[in-house]
Amino acid sequence: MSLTFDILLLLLLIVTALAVAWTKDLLAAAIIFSSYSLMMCLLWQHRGAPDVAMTEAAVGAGITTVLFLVAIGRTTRREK
Amino acid sequence: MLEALWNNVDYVASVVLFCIGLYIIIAKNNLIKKFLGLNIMETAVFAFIIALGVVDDGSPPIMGEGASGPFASPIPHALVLTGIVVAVSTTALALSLIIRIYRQCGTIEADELREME
Amino acid sequence: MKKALVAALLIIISIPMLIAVAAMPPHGDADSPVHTHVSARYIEHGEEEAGAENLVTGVLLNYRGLDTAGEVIVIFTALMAAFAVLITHPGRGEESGPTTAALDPEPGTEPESDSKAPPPISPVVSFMVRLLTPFTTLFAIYVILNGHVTPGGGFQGGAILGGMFIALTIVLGEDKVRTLLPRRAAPWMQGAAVFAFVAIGVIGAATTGYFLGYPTDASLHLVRELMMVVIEIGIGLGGAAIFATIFLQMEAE
Amino acid sequence: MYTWPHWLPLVVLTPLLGAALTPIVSLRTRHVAPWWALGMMTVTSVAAGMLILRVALEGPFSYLPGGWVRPYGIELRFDEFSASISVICLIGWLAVLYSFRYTEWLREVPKQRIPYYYALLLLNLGGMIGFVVTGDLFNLFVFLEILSLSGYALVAVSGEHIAEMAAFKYLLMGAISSLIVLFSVGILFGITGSLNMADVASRLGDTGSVAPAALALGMLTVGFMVKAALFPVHIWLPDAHSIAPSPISAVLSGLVVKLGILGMLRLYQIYYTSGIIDLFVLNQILVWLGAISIIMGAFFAVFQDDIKLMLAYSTISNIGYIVMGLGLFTNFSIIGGSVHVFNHAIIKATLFFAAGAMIYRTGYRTLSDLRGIGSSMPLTSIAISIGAISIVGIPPTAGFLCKWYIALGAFEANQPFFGFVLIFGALLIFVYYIRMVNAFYFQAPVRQEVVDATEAPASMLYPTLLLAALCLIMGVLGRIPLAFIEPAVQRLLTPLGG
Repeated sequence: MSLTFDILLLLLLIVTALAVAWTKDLLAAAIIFSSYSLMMCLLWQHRGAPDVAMTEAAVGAGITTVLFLVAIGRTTRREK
Repeated sequence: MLEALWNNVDYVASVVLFCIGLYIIIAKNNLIKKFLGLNIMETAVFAFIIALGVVDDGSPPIMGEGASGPFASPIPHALVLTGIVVAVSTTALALSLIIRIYRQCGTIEADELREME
Repeated sequence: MKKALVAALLIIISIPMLIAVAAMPPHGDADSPVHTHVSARYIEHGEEEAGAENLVTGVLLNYRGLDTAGEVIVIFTALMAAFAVLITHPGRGEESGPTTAALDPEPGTEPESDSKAPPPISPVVSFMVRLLTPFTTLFAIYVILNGHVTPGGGFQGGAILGGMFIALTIVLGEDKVRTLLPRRAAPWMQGAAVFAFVAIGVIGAATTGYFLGYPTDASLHLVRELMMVVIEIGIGLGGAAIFATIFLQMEAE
Repeated sequence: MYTWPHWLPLVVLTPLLGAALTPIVSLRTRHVAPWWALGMMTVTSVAAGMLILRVALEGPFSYLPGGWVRPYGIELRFDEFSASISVICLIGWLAVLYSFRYTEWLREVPKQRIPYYYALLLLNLGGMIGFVVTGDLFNLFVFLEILSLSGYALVAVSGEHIAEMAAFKYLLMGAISSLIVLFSVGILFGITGSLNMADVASRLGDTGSVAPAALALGMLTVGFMVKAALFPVHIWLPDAHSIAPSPISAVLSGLVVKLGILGMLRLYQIYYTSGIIDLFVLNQILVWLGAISIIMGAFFAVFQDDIKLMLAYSTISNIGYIVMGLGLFTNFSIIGGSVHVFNHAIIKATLFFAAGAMIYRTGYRTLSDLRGIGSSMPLTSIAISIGAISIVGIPPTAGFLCKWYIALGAFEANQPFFGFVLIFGALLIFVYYIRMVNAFYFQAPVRQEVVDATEAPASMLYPTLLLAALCLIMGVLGRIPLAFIEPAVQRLLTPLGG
């Protein structure tokens, strides 16, 4: 059960990372990146690192995403 | 070899994510996209370091009543905490620069910027 | 074409990396060097030596305190950098001389720059943010103060506080939130983490003879805990102030 | 006096704390900021002097923050290579002084940015000092990040649109290289379970994990190569170093790129002591990359008209000399390379300061515009000429001794080809020097501003002259740093076991 969960999580991480690469809409890419961070946070919680998981949730998925959103708002949403 | 890779599947996933991030940085033209790639790369490195400290059937390194070993190593966790802060600092600076570049040049596509130079 | 080339290059790069990680000590093995060398001592004696039940906090603030001091300086550097890159016109209340930033070519001509007028905030979102603010604050304070016992600590709490700040800015508008960070106090808040670290470090140097040293005597464990809490509060306040300021600065650009 | 143990944390923390206080002291008026930064650098220099005195008298020593013994805590280690903080303090102090007038003059810099400029400069210098004195791999990474982040921002501070693009290019490559460094620190931690450099070195040999150790070595080398701007990964340097304000160019070109080299030296200490991998292949690669950098950097420098761009390319060439010296891996060549780290810092700072003074007075930055400046700014022109002579390596100056030692090393290692590469590179640089002297002294001015120019203000002129004098003095007294570095190199070349 645990191993299945792990493999699933790792595969999902790779899929979301590829999705960030393929998405042309920067706003969508930033949100997908946020979900990637949340999944990473789940993985770390599972690996016995609650401190890091908490930081990643607050900083990686929270603050970093907000900063990206501000930057996209100030510049452009479309990738050419 | 394959068995060793299977045992170290966390490390392998980190390497794959690292390379995906690097691919985004090199192959994509948009500066914000490049930075999303760098963040993926950073997270991959953190995942690698966290995986170093994992112990089978281990619990988080928090002592106190009711806690029983084996405990995961606390050092990688401390390192990654520092690393996450460094990552968000770099991101903040890079995005500030991107905003300024857009202000001055009206584009954030690397090839168009290169033509302007 | 370029993309295929890059992908091929990266596959070539990944092969030695995969070979190397396959030869690493097995993942999760309790006998690997990671678990038998330095961390063995941390896990065995960390609680009484470092004075924190949460060993990660013990490592961060005590064993490897200098790293954390460096970390707060890194984020302070990011703030200074954001100022140095983004300031283009006199800030509020500062010397209101003639503006020197007449550089921007024609900012009005870009199609996307009409984003100046944001869409109105939904009343539901606005209400929820305001409703959650006290609870978020309470949670952040809990996370900061209990960092040495439970998962969390100054930095996590600071990020939560900073995030709350940002949400409030979006809902209430910049001016109301700015009053929380008055101009005279702002630099003190932003540097709080660095100051807390240096102050505790110097106290440690004066009492134990080592920079960032904590009293090891069992009877003084409350003092030690207090010193840690001071650092955590400093990191929390400083982190929150820095995140909020960077956000405001990027918004104001 | 010099045995007071706390000089070591003091030398790291003074500039960093000073930076954190800069926005506060300049709340009332921003004119306090430069004086504050100068004061902080003065304190730092005093502490550095004490430390160097101690290492000269007693040999290497450590400081244990928190009192945790190796390998349980972080160790600050001061050895002969750490004595390079003398150059960091010297050039840092002069750069702050030089900035007094220079930043006020930069039109594109809004005046509100100026306190943050000084804060970033202090952070950059503090980060460098920390990088040099730390004995812990992860701590090394943290200080690397402090100095890199402040470096990126300092490139962008001048506010021209090219500046921000140059800074972004620098940031992207720098951030990737930092990540690579972090990854390999993780690998080393994974196979040894320790982060202390000396402890890693002693444990690495027994682990038997050759493949991960080799990967870590390769990746660390690549990471530090990017920071040092060696040939294939140098592309960020010319733009960043030519567009930054001149005092920052001096700091970046003279000091920051050298930290990549110092990082490599630390790496060599670890790997050579442990003996886990034969470094021969790596050395060969480094020698070749160094040789290509020498030729390529000098070649591009010859064709530049922009004086600061020319100096930036010459930095790549000189990094090539240093790396070639390390890669040849003989006694002479390593000594030559490490002393060139010191000397090139002084020479390049002289050149950038002098070039900055000319740009400050005339507003032009190309050789064709600056023709005939030798008669209107004689002292600055003399300083830039002395710098140029030194960088070519003509005997009585600082550059000669290092290149001589590296060339000796090439012959000692039985690879005379690289000795010739070195001489050829020096000849190429000589061509550019001739061009510069020709333009400054023997051509008629084409710009009115050049004719009307007077010497730069004292806060810019005296640092330039002092450094130019040092270029000459170091040529005569070059034996002092040489004697200083020699025992350290001997220790580096003697593996722990043998």
